[in-house]
Amino acid sequence: MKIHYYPGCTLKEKTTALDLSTREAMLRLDVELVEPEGWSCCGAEYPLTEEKIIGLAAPARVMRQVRDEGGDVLITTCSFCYAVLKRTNYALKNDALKHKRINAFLKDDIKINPLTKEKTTGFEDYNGEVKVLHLLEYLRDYVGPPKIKSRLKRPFPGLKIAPYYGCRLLRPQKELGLDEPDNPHIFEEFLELMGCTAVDYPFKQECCGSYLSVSLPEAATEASYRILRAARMNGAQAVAVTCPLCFYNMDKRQDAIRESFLDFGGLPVLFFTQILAWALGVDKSALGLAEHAVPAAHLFEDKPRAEVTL
Amino acid sequence: MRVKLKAGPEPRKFIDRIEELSGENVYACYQCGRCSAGCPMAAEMDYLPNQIIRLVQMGLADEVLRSKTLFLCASCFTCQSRCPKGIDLARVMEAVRHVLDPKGKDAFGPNEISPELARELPQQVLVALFRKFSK
Amino acid sequence: MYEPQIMSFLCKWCTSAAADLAGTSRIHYASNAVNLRVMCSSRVDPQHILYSFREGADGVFIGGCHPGDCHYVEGNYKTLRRIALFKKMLPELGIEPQRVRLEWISAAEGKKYAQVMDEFTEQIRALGPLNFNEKALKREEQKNE
Amino acid sequence: MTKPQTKKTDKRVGLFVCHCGVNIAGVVDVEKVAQVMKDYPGVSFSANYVYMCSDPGQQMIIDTIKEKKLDSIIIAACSPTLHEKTFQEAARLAGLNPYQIEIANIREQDSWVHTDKDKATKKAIRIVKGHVEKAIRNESLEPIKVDVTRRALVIGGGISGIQAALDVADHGYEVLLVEKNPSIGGKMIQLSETFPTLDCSQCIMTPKMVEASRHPRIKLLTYHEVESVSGFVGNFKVRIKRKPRYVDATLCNLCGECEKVCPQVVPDEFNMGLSFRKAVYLPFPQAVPGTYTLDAANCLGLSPVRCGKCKDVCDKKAIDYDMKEKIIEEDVGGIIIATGYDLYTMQALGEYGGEKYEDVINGLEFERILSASGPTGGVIRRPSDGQVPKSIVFVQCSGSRDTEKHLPYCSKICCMYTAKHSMLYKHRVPDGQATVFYIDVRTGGKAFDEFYQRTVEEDKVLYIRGKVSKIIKEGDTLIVWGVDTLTGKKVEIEADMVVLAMAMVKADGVQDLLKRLKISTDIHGFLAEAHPKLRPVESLNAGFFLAGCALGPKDIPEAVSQASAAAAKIGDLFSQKELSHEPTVVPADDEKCSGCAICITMCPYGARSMDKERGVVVVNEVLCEGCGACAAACPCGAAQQRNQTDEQIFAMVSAMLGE
Repeated sequence: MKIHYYPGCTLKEKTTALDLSTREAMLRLDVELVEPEGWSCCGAEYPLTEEKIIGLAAPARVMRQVRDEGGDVLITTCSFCYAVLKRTNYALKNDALKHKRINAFLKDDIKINPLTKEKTTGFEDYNGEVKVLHLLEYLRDYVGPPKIKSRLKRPFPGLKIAPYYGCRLLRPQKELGLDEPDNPHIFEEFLELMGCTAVDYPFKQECCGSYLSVSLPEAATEASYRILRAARMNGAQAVAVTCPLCFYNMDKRQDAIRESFLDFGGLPVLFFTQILAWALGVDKSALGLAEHAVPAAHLFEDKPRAEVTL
Repeated sequence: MRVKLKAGPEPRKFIDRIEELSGENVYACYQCGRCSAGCPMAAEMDYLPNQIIRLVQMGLADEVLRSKTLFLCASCFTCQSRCPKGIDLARVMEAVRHVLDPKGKDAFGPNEISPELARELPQQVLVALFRKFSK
Repeated sequence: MYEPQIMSFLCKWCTSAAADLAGTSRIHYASNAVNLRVMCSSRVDPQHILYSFREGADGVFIGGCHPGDCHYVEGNYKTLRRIALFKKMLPELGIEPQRVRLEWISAAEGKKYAQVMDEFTEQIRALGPLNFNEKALKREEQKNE
Repeated sequence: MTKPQTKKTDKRVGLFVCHCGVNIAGVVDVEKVAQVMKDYPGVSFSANYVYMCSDPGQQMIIDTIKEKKLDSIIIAACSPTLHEKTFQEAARLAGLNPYQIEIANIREQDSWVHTDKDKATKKAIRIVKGHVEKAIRNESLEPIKVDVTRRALVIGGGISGIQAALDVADHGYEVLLVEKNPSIGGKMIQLSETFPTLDCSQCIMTPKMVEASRHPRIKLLTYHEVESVSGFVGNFKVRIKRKPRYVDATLCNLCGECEKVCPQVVPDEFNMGLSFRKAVYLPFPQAVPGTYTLDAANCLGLSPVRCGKCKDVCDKKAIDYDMKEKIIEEDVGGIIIATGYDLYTMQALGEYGGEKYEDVINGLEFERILSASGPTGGVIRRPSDGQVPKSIVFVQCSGSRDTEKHLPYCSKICCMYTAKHSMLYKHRVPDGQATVFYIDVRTGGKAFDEFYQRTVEEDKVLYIRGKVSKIIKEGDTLIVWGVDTLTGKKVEIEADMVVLAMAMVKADGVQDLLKRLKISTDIHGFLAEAHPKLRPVESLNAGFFLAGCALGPKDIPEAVSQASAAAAKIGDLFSQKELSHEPTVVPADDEKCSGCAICITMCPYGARSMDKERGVVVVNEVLCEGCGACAAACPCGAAQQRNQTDEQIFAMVSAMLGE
């Protein structure tokens, strides 16, 4: 089965681990992921004022393309893309003014066929027809736990993983509707399905510092430290994330964290799709484990080692 | 410091503009402070999130526009998710940033990132950051 | 100046009391409407409205309690549904739906009552006379032709 | 929609136009009105007078009715809300049926709101004409009379229900007090001390409970639930379900042997699950009635084959596994609903740990911990490990005043009980740290603010103005993320225990019953008053009275006042020889009714029902409140409101619009 998939910019260049493991894993669930033709960056941040609505054009265009290719579902794994696409979709469905203005703008968009150089324009209005789903949602609601369970080759018996939701998967709830912002379950359910033990800790929905990691690195360092520390204190052997930026803040910046917070012992950070891919039997080489700053390969052994000293 | 509250339409204009841009009713806020209590960046701020709303309510535009807080908000929506009045404070912050002098200096621009760092950073962080903090 | 005729059906508990309050507060408003007090706005049958048009009304006003405040639990919701449907039918009869107005005016809203009366009178004035019987006659003739 | 014929009527209608000094006459040409109407068909007499409501004015009405043999009169004067009764009484003295009186409002709705004399006079004439047309068609009516069963039902055995039952019984009437739990006492019996006097709740509650159980006119029906109510004010039939207690209350002597041998241990509801009880249990030592109850849901099987230990040890042979559920039927004349409240669920507050943190508790749980009869014998210990907490954080407005996700209203009593909680904590643990997070402290009540000030000044409780965002747990310690909006500092406080001043919400267990009784509630599920100011303890449904927290959050004295007020209303009702009901109801005309039943769905009071044999609708006129919604919906004109028939409305419209 072919399903539309929006990888987003970061997955294409920097965190190929997330992209690669997603594709490999989905193939083992009989799903081939196809990218909408000519997709562009979603803009990363959903525009928050009533006047900067031009930021809705790019994501709307992507979703329109999916619809025009006959797709009704669009999957993402990156939390930023997920939030932008889903919120844009919500706005186009529920805000008549934004719908009108964005469609008026996109109508004269020009598409050029790479082979025939034929130009198409005068597009039909996009009305939010495509359903934007995070891969976690797709796995739960479309593939379903029984099927996934039946395909598991290498579950993780007893591996303690702390799910990290961050901001963009959960808030604002009215527009995203993935789960309860302060009492989410979907990630835990996924991890339990993989045979892991989902670690409950109070920072699963706290912010990692997001883009402040560039403008105010100390703040992001501290925010990420608090998350990792809480996960470790509650017995986690690794943190699982969905977002490349959360990954960057918590994995790539762990050296900085250790420098600032001497008590911190380090903790591997994984993409949830690496867990999925491995459990479904994907080869270790396709997990992109070399991208990790904090070594995580030891967790993907047939008999994973309980602890690794860093 | 003594603040003089101006009468007349001037402060009202600022408040109206913020409400128009953000789509939020800033007068709905009853100053419980829950946004600040849960804000991951509050420790770095000169004015707490609830104080930003308070300053807007009082029409003290200059105070708000000078605040460091505007560029510490990571739009994580924690405040929004717990606000008892359903105010999306991230939108208010964005509205205030929007009102800032458009010709002014970028709060954070591309020049401040070294090429090495730029190579390492995920694209999304750069796009997001410039969207938020640059003109 | 053309003075439209308006028939008002007011619920006893809210809008009629609001009209009384407008009186005690000496708020002046247009004198075009004559009020018929009913126990509840839900007593108003679309027939009463049509009949009013036939008898020369250019506009019909119905006043009830705010949603949730009905003295008879839910009468105003019944009115709301009835009038909404009825207004959809009116164009078929050659009557502008704006000639029927339903408002929730509580016993405390004397000022609102007066404002609505002025507004509605102006609105009907702008629409001009209805001449329901003439129109009906014409329609009959057309049918017969 | 046929035009009504000007009825060939022999009726003699009289018109009296009032000047009301210059109030009417200053704008409306009253002489002209009287003059014009003289010749109007049906009008036999028309006059004007300076003050109709004055004694001479009324005398004039009385004399004229007699002299001119009037069958019906119209007073064109002020609003009917002012003098309708006055004129009806005058007419009655002249031997005229009060339903033959029409008031044409030409003051509030004419002379006071218009300035153009000509227009106002024309409008007055239109108004009067309409009323003449109505009067011509008015019937003489008599109020509908019904008997009263002088016996009351009180639903709910908390403080409100008990007080109401005692008061009604003291008025001299019989009362059935129905409580669904094994004992009366409600929430108040669970409290430790009460603000602002700090008297022991059980000490002031138990005498009331005993009094209720011993009162010769109160029949206590504990472990019973009201199933349904039919009938109408003064004449209700109530079906009550007796839940099997499996212990004969008349035999049980509270020896407690059954409890000792019972192998089944379950959380104790009375102690909010902070301790355990057996499946056969006494809810609390002062329970009324004083009897054990066997909770079938937790018993091994109600059979000697399965267990039977309790039955074996019971000397009095009080235990009976074969006890069955039973429905009893009772007649009552009035009903008081005092079904209380619940607390908002911990689960709904994920940011405060949901139900994950054992040491985050609600106010009622803390009451049990404070109570000398509680699970810790009055020593403040936290649930997780029994340690005495060295630091407690109290969070006000947990779930309250949150329009977005929780409950928009203020729960009213939390400010005071939080002050009490923190004060009592400081009394028991003097070196402990008590911190209260608040948004506002609301202390409107006798000696309330003084009490709050004492908490702060004398007991040194730290009040921080700000709402807690989140509670996390690190090891054994809770960390509370708050803010002090007064200094603009984000604060984090370590606490051994957190007490949430949880919002008060509708009692979940009775919502079905309320629906069955058609008792209206507000959007939050609290009972709706007939009028929030002027009829605060009455339901819109005649014969139902309301008291206590079922109406909304309130403290004990307020609940008790309402209970006494509701009881007084029952007294009003029962003191009448017979009840009279407005006769302006909507009967169904057998001849015209097609049996479509549309009117039945329109009626909010269940006054209309189908006579299946005859295929027509029949009306219980006592239940009909006369709104007329059915009359407007009836497609065949069978439902006509008395003295506001369609014919009357049509005639009024014609007269009011015609020249």
